[in-house]
Amino acid sequence: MPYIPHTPEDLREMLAVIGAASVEDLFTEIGPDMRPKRFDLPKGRSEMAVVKHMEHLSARNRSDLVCFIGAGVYDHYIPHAVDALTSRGEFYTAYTPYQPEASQGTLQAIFEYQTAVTRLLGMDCANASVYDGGTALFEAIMMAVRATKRTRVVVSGTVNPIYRTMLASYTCNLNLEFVNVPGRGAETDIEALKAAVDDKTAAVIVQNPNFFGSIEDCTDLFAHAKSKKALSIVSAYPVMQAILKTPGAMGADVAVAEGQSLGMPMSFGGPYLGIMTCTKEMVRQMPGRIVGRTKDTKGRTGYVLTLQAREQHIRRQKATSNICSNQALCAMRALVHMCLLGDEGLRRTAALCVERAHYAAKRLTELPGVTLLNKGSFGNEFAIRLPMSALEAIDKLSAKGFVPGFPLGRYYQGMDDVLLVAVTERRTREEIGVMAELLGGIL
Amino acid sequence: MPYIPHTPEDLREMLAVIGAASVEDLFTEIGPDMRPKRFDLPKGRSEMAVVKHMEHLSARNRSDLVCFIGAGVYDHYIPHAVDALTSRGEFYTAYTPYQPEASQGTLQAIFEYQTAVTRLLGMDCANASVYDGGTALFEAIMMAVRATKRTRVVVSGTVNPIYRTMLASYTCNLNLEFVNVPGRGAETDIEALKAAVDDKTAAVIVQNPNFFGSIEDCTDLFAHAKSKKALSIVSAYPVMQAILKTPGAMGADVAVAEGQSLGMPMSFGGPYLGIMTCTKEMVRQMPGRIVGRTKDTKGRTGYVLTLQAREQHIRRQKATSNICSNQALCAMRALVHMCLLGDEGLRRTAALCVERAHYAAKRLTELPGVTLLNKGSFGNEFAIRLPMSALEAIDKLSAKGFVPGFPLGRYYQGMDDVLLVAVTERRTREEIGVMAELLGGIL
Amino acid sequence: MKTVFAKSRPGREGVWPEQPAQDVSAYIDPALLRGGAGTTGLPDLSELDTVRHFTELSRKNFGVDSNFYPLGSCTMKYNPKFTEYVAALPGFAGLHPVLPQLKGAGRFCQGALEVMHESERLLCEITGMAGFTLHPMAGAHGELTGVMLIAAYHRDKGNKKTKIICPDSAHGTNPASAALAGYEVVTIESKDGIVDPAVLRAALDDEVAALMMTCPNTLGLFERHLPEIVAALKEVDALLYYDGANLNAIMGKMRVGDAGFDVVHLNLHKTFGTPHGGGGPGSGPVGVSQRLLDYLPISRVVKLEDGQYFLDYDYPKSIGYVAPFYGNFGVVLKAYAYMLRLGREGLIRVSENAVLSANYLRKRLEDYLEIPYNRTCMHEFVASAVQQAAKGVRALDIAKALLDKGTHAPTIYFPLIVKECIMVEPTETESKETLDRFVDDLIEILTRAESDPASVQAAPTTLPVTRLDETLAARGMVLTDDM
Amino acid sequence: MKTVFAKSRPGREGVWPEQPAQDVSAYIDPALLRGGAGTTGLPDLSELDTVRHFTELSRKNFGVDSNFYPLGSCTMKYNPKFTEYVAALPGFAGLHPVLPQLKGAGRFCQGALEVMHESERLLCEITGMAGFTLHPMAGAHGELTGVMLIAAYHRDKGNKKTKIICPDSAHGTNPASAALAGYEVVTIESKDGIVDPAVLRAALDDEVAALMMTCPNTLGLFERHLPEIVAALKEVDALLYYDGANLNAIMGKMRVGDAGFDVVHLNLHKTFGTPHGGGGPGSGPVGVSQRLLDYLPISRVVKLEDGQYFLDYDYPKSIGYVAPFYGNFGVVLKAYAYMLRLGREGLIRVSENAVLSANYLRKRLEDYLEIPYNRTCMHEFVASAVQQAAKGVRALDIAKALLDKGTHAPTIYFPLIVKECIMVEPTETESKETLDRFVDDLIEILTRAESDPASVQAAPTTLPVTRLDETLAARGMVLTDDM
Repeated sequence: MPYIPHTPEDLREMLAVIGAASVEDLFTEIGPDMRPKRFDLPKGRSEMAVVKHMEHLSARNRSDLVCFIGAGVYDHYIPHAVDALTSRGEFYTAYTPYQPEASQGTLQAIFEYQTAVTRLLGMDCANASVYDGGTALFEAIMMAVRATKRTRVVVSGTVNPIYRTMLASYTCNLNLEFVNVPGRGAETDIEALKAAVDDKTAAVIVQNPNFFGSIEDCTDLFAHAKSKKALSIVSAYPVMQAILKTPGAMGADVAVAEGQSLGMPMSFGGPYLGIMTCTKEMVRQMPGRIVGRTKDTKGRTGYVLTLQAREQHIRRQKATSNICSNQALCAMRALVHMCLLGDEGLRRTAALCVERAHYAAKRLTELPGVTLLNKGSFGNEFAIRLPMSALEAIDKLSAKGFVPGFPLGRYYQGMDDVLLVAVTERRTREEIGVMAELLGGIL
Repeated sequence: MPYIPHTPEDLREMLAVIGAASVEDLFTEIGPDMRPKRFDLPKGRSEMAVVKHMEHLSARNRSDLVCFIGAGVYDHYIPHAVDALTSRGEFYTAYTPYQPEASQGTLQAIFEYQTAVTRLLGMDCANASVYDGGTALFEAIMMAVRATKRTRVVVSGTVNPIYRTMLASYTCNLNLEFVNVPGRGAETDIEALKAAVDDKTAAVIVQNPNFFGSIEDCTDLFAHAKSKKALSIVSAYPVMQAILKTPGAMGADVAVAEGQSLGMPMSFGGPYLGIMTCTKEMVRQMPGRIVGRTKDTKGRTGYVLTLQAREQHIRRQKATSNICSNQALCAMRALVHMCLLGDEGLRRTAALCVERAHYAAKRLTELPGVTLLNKGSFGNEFAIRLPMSALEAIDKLSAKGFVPGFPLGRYYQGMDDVLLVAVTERRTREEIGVMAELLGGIL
Repeated sequence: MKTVFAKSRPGREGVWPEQPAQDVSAYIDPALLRGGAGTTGLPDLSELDTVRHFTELSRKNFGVDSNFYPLGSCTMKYNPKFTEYVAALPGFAGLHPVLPQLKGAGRFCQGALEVMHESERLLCEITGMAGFTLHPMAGAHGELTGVMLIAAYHRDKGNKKTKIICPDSAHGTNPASAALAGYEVVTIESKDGIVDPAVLRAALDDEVAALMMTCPNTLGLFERHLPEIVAALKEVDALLYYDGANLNAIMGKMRVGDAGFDVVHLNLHKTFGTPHGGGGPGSGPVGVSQRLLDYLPISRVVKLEDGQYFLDYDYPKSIGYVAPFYGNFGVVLKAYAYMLRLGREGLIRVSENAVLSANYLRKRLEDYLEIPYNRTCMHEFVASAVQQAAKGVRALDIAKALLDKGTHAPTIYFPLIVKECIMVEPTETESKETLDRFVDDLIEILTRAESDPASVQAAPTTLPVTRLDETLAARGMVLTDDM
Repeated sequence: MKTVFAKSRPGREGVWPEQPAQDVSAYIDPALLRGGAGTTGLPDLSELDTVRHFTELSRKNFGVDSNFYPLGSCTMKYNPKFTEYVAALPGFAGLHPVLPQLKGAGRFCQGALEVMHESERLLCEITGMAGFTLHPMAGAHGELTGVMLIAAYHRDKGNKKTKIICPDSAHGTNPASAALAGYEVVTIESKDGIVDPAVLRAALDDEVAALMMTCPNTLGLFERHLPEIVAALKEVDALLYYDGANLNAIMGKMRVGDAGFDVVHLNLHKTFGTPHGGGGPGSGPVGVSQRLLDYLPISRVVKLEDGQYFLDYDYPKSIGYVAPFYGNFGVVLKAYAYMLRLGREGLIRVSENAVLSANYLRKRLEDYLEIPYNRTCMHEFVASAVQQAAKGVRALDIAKALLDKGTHAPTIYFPLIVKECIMVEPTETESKETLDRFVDDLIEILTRAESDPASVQAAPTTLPVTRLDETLAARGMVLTDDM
């Protein structure tokens, strides 16, 4: 059998040592009444046959469409050195670094990852990752609930609606109260959020850039929250964060992000990367693994998992979270990605996306009947109202190889004619031009 | 600039140490009259832009055709672990192992490669590789010329015609006499070869399986050559060699092979692998690098380049060859490939190819007017005569996504209607069936 | 070794995209920006700097590719290389997850939807469950999802349930997941290493929502009383949860669905050969029996009569979204390819050989280490260094000494119910030669624990660092390069 | 460490294809077969065995990805990772090389033909040559091809030429290539490190076919008398050959075609960033001036007016085939991508910074090592350990001591004309920090060579082996595991 090295001779020798007559003898504890009713699986196949099958399935997906969809997942370019480095066997076939002396590679990398994301988000501390941007937001809320001992959570309607749906699922047994504050068009209603934050509020949650792509300053809102002893939570977009005022600078207590844009392929939804950062005051509320720097017996610098008293394998039901496996290799991908681009590379990527997006917005709003929803600044994503159904526009253009955006009507009432358009550095001016022409042709 | 780390500050500091005012000062020895007349190259582009361009060019090649072409280059399956292991940076970014203590990985791997290919071909010694199967054959002839001090070389017409053309190019300044002994149909004319080998002959050269796919035993021929003090050289096909009587067993003095079938992609002609093996008596005539086992100062086993007195960096114009860079990483690929398949895996691959080829021969010769040229045993390749031009048949079938074989008329007079069909384990019975049906449809 | 930030040098060019025509302040209100060069704090490195840094880091790590890794409960088996290629195929890696949500655009991802559908079908067949969701992104995430399903079931039936029972041998994630979903956790003691029906019955009442079990359990022992346990739970309408961490022991020998489990999570990165990645990503699909089908998370992939696949969101009783899309699809891909490669016979052999290897190690070591439950084990077993600890060499010391032999240490101090615990799981992919070398190494260490305990206590000495001070780390709390 | 054969265990399953229905003897005369299981002598290993074996071997190697590698004459620069991806693209890696030979089938590989055509065009522009062939598969293979072109030129003109001149500083491949093509080799002495026109004239006569030069030469010195050399050769209708090993020094500063060279080989794996692979594969394209165009090997790629590419074999004066197809196409791909990435400015900066770094090292080391030709060097320079050798520490010892510092040694004992030679080529991709560390390490070693010479002579001590006995290897001649 593939991957199983025991030869018939090995088998005999091993059974002899065990004192068993056959392998089946080792399974006698599983009584006849517990045996499987069936086990009708296909026959095994050669690596070649499986690869051919998977190539066939891969070819049945239209990843070749010129895609202007973002909505939280972005088609950024990933330098090939990311794969080359993170695919080194010593990294990706390792377990969680429970034996630190044999895992300094993983541990130092996570420490560096923690440093990189705290700098990017302007926060003090980070954990080694959670699953994705949505569960990161859930964990952030639980941090606030634990820290404030309050149960009321104020959420802006301009936070990614997928995440808001996840929050509802996760908390339905937990007696939390969610207050949803709808946006005004493409903008977060900061005044309404302020009004909603009272002294029973555990946290206020915003996203920047918000789901419509608008960029906003929440400094006042967060100051207001602080005055109510509520915590401020931001959901961020790491690539845009390279140029934007940080959650830390706005006064956020917890900043989370979907890290997919930092070197993860879109991969039909995962694996992605839940980035989680907070102020120093909040660190003991943070779930998941955290790496700290220390010394060995000879005084040399080394790294270990630390503050483990928060974790489930120590605290069990009293842990800050149940998380065990996280997205460590994705965190390493993000770190390698950030190192390869560097400060200039990531800032330039963000700026290029913004420039191309503004070109796209210009071209599209020149079309008759097309208007921009965003009133203030936006980054690489924006919302336009069409003189037709957004779904129908997508359907027609995709037949020509273009997906012009995401139909906001899926999540927002009264927005069936609104298209959310995202532009990354991978989309050329030519592609933008063709897309605008195609759209113009069907209006 | 990408890949160049010097910052403007580095530049200043370094120039200061050198005592130069500018970088241009370092090039003053290149006088104005030696400066370039022009240097009109395109502007540099981002990695993303270059990758996109190369993906575009890649897509303009029809590597998706169902291909029954062999003719010396075979579409065998390559386990993905070959790439994963040989792409480890310590292997592929190393130089020739001139500092053995820092290169035991490369050196032990070459030693193991030498062991593997000598076993496969039934020979005593191997070098670390030459460029490809054709230059291997040229080097084998030069070995025979040096060893026998004779200049007459007898070559079967059933040896790969591309290699025979290469030999003609390489030796046109060398006063060698080539005697070409045409085959009889798809078979090597062993009796005619025997008759041609006289006591002025340096070497006789055959290929097994020959270019038409026929499998032959040259034991008698080689014994005859030995009696004339001529050397016997075989050009082999490594995958088929897993099941065939070895050149060594037939009495060959030098056995060479194109190693592409052992884990190299077809890659439009290269890089491939020239496998070169010989008897112990011939080893000092062998060109190229050879690794030997030795001890370190503590008595531990280690590996070094050895017998370097044959090589150009020591012997200069008196070396056995001019070869310096070889195909080391390809040799490592071949070794890893052979290890992954193992004895059973490679034999089974060969047997599967043979079985599928015989199925193809059966299906094709059932078509009206199609006859098999091979009279005796053949392996995974065979020649059929069509009732039409082979080139035309290829042209018509390729429009439907199938290339049914190689047109032998390109190299052999009177064979414009002969198709050389190769079948590897990657071709399914279904594909063979469709190809036969398509061919039947145009006859 | 310096951090990558200490290697930074402003202005050094990395993988930079082209320069935009205008500064970003031409497009965005400067008050919303963070400023110019250097403000991200990210390092400036040449590509070679980055490559060398991470190549060097990798060489400071043990992994399955380089070292035997008998870490109990973690199933550190060989991860086939070809599945990495499969997951990187452009039709999978380059696929935007909202594509199927566009009108009629399920047609743009039929291949991916087939992978999900077929993976669910295979997992159902392996476990005997009625349905699966692939959305949970790790084992513990699967547990949480499973407990949410249990809660939904009881809520829907009008049951008032507030407690979940976990045996004392349970993984820490079990009680943590139960608590995170709002349940009170009741811990019951194992007897002779397994759950005792009488002890269970004593803890059972109408408020118990479920029992969470691992089988074989974390001692590597099969839960022999399963039929009685199933019966006892039925009496109070409590559900039985299966922690799939140890599925590697029983494939083809028992199907948890047939045996009476209601909810199951699997760890694809354990049983199905996907790499652990130094801590993730994993994938924790959850399977349910017929009566829980309606509560599965949305979306669910459905195959139509014409052979087309589509995503269905119309399940009013569903617990909703547990993941933004369809889970760690890239991990599922690898597991799917692994299942196709091994097939029926292969998966049975996986479990047979995993169990064979564990028992072989157990027998070979029984004269050297105390084995608290020294009977036929499943895919792993638990030894104890109590005798050695009495003389000053603890399980931790033995673990560190093994590192010096080039072997990753077994799990130590878990499960908590065995003192000086050493939990060994060899997996089916390790050869007898490797197992024998492990035994020889361990015997040498145990011998030295008698003759020269200080040398064992001083381990490791051959790695980039010697033993690290965890107390200093927790006290100093240096969590970034800026602290 | 055991060889992979010693790890073999019959019957262990590797990557096996499906079992054929019948034994091969059903198809092939058994007398032509070698027999059954085990007869190939190849090892039987599990996939994990193989992965561990080669992972462990890799860790016993220095490479550019892991170590500074200032090996003179070898241009061990960083090899961009993305070019590996480019070469592995299915449209390139999966392309059968005879496809363009089928009727009208140039249409099946337009992308590949464009890569070849454009690569030739770029190399022509970089060197100022009139035409290029990509067929030679390494530098020495390019030399042989170049000498064959020279022979064809003279033969065609009716010149009777029997000799080729090589300076004493030439790479060993130059005289070996000339000899392999049937020429007598005449060696001339360098003066002040470079070719002296007077010495050359003394060796020149009507029988001289060509002079083979490296410029800058192997001492890293620019051949200042090039114009006089060109003139002298012209007088006897001898051609001037350029060994491209050192092209990395002069891109954008000199074009060898403009300077009067007739034939040029380049080492794509040196100047254009493709990996050296532990000894290959390389690629050694050959460029020629107008008067040699007709002799280039066939096939040649031609662009038609409609923009289509095809392979032309119709060159009656061609020297014929030097490779079975079109050379090491996979290597050319990487070099092509590299050239597009860097562009005009990038390639100029490559040479400028390579020269800058070499001069920086030369100046920083001049107080510690003798520099025989201590003037502005190009991309490399030659130092000498004669002073140290006089006290018992040879260049070899210094080289081995550098290995202990984690730096690959420079080239030693080449060129032969400098005693105790140490030839240093840092390349443009190494940072100042790396260069400074190299200087510090070397100073420490040289200091120790005075204070504690035995410690230097005992190096290396930190690698998997200490110094290896080359005499024993040559005497014992154990060349396979069967000897």
